[in-house]
Amino acid sequence: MNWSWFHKLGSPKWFYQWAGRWGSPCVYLGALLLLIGIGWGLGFAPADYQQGNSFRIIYIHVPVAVLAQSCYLGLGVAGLVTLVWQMKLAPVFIKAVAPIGAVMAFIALVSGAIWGKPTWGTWWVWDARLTSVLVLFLLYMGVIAIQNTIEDRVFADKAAAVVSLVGTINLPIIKYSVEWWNTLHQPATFKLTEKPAMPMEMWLPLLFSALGLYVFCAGLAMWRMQNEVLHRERRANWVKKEVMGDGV
Amino acid sequence: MNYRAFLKSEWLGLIRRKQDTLNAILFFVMVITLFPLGVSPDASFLAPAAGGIIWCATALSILMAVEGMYKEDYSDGSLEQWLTSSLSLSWLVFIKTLVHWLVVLVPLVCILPVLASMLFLPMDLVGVVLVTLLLGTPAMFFFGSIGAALTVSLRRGAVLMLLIIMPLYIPVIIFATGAIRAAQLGMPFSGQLAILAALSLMSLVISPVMAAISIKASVK
Amino acid sequence: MNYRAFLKSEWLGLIRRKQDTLNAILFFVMVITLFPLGVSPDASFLAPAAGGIIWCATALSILMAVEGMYKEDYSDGSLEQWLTSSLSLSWLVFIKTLVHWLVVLVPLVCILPVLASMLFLPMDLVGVVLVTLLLGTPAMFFFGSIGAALTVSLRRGAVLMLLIIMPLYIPVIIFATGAIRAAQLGMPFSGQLAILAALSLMSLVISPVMAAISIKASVK
Amino acid sequence: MAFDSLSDFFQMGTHGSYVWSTYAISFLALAGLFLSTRMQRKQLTKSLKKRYRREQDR
Amino acid sequence: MYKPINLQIKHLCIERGERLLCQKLSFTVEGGELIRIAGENGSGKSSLMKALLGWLPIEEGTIEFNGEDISVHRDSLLAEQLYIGHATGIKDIFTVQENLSLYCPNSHESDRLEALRNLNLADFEDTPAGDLSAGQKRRVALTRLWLTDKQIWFLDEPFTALDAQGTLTLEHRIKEHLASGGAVIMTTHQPLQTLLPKIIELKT
Amino acid sequence: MYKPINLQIKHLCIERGERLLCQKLSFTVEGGELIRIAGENGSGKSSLMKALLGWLPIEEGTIEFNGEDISVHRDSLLAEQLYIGHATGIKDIFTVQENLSLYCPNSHESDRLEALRNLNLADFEDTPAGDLSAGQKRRVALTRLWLTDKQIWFLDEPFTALDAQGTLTLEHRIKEHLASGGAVIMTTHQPLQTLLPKIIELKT
Ligand code: HEM
Ligand SMILES: Nc1ncnc2c1ncn2[C@@H]1O[C@H](COP(=O)(O)OP(=O)(O)OP(=O)(O)O)[C@@H](O)[C@H]1O
Ligand SMILES: Nc1ncnc2c1ncn2[C@@H]1O[C@H](COP(=O)(O)OP(=O)(O)OP(=O)(O)O)[C@@H](O)[C@H]1O
Ligand SMILES: [Mg+2]
Ligand SMILES: [Mg+2]
Repeated sequence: MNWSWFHKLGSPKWFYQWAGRWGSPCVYLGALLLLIGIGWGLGFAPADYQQGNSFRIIYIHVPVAVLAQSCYLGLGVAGLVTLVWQMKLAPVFIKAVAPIGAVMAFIALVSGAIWGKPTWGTWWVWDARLTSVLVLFLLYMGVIAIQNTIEDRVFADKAAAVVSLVGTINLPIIKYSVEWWNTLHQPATFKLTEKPAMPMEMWLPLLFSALGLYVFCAGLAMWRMQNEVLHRERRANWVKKEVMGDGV
Repeated sequence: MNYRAFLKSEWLGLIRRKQDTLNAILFFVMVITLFPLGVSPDASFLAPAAGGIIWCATALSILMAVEGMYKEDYSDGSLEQWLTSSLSLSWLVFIKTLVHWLVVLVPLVCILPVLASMLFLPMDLVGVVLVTLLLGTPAMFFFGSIGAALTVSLRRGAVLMLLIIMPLYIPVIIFATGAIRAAQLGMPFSGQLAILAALSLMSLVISPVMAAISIKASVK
Repeated sequence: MNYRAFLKSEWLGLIRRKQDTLNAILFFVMVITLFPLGVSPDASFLAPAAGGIIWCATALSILMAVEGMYKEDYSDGSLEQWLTSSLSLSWLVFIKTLVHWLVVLVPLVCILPVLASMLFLPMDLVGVVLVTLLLGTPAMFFFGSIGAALTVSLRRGAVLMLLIIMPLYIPVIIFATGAIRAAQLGMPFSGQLAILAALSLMSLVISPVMAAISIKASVK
Repeated sequence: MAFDSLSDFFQMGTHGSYVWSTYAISFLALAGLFLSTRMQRKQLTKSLKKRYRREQDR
Repeated sequence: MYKPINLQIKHLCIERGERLLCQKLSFTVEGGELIRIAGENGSGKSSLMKALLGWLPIEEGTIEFNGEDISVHRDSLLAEQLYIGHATGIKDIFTVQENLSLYCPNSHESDRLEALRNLNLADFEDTPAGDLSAGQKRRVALTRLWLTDKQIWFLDEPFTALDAQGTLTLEHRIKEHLASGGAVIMTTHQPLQTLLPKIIELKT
Repeated sequence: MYKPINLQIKHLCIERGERLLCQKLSFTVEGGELIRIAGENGSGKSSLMKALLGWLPIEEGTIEFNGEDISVHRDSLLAEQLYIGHATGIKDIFTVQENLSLYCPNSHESDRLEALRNLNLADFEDTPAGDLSAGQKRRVALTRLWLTDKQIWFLDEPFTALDAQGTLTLEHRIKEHLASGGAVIMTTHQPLQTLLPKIIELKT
């Protein structure tokens, strides 16, 4: 197998150019897909027979919840890579993606809370999923806070890596513990309703919006990583050329 | 410097200072007495909630005890000395955390029966609470140690510390109180205890390594 | 140094550091989330206990915010500078405590509604809780300030003093939660509020003097 | 279209306010993320340019 | 120019733990005088200074400022004194500029810049003091000497961590202050380059 | 007598914040040599020392100990180094005796007494370090130099707060160490009385 791509990935310059090629298409294509999915879901999917129209929140809620989790997984991997292989781009990834993940977790919380009002009659219950998303949000805040508080870059990177990694190990434990705790005490009515498999016309728009959000966030991540790379490599010659080059 | 001398000095420091320890204990007592005062002094409210209250108090006081664990060592230059010695930083962290655990836990365990009876916890449950404490608190200390190490060099970085540690404490509290509740209902609870023990073991392994990385990064 | 510069620097310090403040708030949030997790997530348990839980959390986080209030000033020599300046130590203490109160209380009040609803506290009681917080917390800060001043230089022994300060918190908590409970039952509660206000006023007068004396004694 | 009229679409039965506020908040948050990333780049290039100019002047 | 002053120490004894320091010490400080308290490590120099500032109880003897016993009336001395000790009161989280605003709130912007320039700190105005080297941190504390109008300076080892050029700058400033009628009481273990102090020797 | 050693610094660059310190610095340290890192306040002396100890990342260049790059293998240097910095690691709540037991656990009781006597601390064995004067606290930290068998000493301003007699005692000890084949890397702003160091000058 040819590993040269992997070593190239370690090179900020190569990454910067690669991301320059793929970043914008991803962002705009993702946004388009997302809008299509949401528009479709809002306007054309049939209403749910139990929840009526409030279920339409699903088209933002689920993609965002899924992404919040995926992003954290990414952080954990990047944390491990930072500590073990000390690849230059891994901490850049952590710094760039943590805020994206935090926003996703935040939207998941807010959309879930709003959705809860008509369906459960309350904004918040101490349900397993909700609690674990809340914790996830806290984890993101921890990573962001540590990046922002520590001015020394090397230290900040290490610290953020430690937090991301430990958080990832902990995430399944939290999920499990919370689910277990909740099933002991929560009446089943609070569990997310297990509906029969969704009809196609409900499911397709969801697929679109989920896919769209993924691509959108990937693009954003590339942009943010580019920013970070520029900042970190500001002393390198290629950055100088890059910055001074585009229309002085 | 060698490991034995280090262990002895940590021990001596905690005994000599007393304050940190006593602070943690006092905090513990205070949280527990606040509940009957602030919420309700009824046995019907307190008895079922007792396990939870005790564990919340424990978590908070451990947090207090652990928070500034390395702060003095940072400001008086001891961390630098740890790094220049040829001893393994992970072992030093391990020893220090273990000593802290012992010094806080023993008095806490000693006053537990008194406090438990103030909360109308049935005597036969006190044993269960004790076991959960013994199995669960190491995880809290060791995870806390990571947070403390990460934030030593930050000028009062306790917020971060809380943010980082809180998610790590939640499973411990859930399983511990779960075990107590199961015991209250007469159900088996060895599963929860096993998980608690597993969490503590995991923390024992991860934490010294992670804390050592953080300490190393914060000496500048 | 003059009072304005001092006020400005205290303010700046708290804002710059953020930690203390955020720390207290986070601690507050943490205590409040620990309860549903550790004791019971049921609305039937949480709703009646909410007032008490919020006050316990407040007391604990204030204790935490206030505890190390003068520690940094002691170790970096600022206390000596306060003493050599021709400013009144009592006023400096007063200003510092007041700034701390403001900086902790404002965000705490801001997140209160969210947390209250997570504890299923009825919306009309949130106002009452807020009023008790506004009236009661100054007493906690000012009494706490005495404790912090007493313990700042302490090598041993002053733990006793801490023991004396802590009981001062208890009346505040009793009257505050008493007011909330009365409101819950639809009874009048202005009496309790008046007592809270009186406690705060008393602390406002006593504390700067006492704290100044302790600070003076601890610079050696 | 799952709705009979545009006003139906906006009302979504009784749940309009919930659905629309969710989407409004979500949109704002995502747009914020997007814009902050763009702004970050703009400011970065500006400050880097300033820095390089200053270096050249020296 | 300052008014004439007179600080008179008579038969002073102070105690630290069980140890009696400076037995029956007597000396006078007047405007324009530089007093150097000398003695071995642990002989009680810092303690004597703290006793003069009123932080240590006096076992025996009196301290009079302009004829008034300062254990009775301290205000007139308080208004005139400036102390820089082993710990300087400079806050690590504040920038150099902010530290100065705290300690010298009434000084002009231009004076501050001038003082910072004197001490080679002009480039570090907006650096947090915690990110400075040991000597630079000491310099931040010393900047106050350029910005104050206090008459009596108590300096406990002010040359600590300063390099040769910094030492000279500080000595120069002290000379200026003496010339305008100020008084300086200081301790140091280093030999002074250009100053001629009156020496008070403490025995152990 | 120690074995011969060789610490080689090649083209070293380190960075602090935005500031580039010691550009392309090269020098060698061998057994019996005293290196004095000189330079103004803030020129990067302490930072250089921290880089040698491996606490600051190295931007460029290498450091080799006995031919091995220490960024790869640090253990052999670790086993030989002793560092006393601005903060000494001495704990205020411990007595002098207890501090020594922590840092020199393998030393004999009699050696310790001897070392304390050398530094005029014999009477203070059971005093908490927090109750000592500035110079005495420094002496407690320096006692380690009499009790150690480490070969390479990194001393960051070891003369701080010492009186004249203390300075001479320390210089004497350093001379002994050099004579037996040890190496010392130090910074100080004071002129040395009896030692003849090799000077490494840092420019700002
Ligand atoms: C603050 C409140 C809420 C949070 C934090 C939250 C969080 C989550 C999470 C993490 C997922 C999992 C996504 C995945 O991995 O597949 C999810 C899925 C889902 N949520 Fe929520 N949720 C909340 C409220 C609600 C409410 C009120 C409803 C409706 C009754 C709801 C309905 C759903 C549905 C239908 C799914 C997809 C089911 C599945 O694929 O498993 N959620 N939510
Ligand atoms: N913790 C820190 N964080 C960021 N920058 C620092 C830190 N410590 C020192 N610096 C900067 O690094 C430079 C060199 O500092 P260093 O402490 O190495 O100087 P030094 O030569 O030891 O000076 P001194 O003689 O005052 O001890 C200074 O410009 C200082 O501002
Ligand atoms: N905080 C304290 N508590 C008790 N005793 C103290 C304290 N500080 C100093 N001492 C004792 O008082 C004596 C004098 O200390 P002091 O600090 O005045 O000495 P010094 O002359 O300033 O010495 P140095 O040159 O080392 O600064 C010493 O013997 C010391 O042990
Ligand atoms: Mg002294
Ligand atoms: Mg230095």
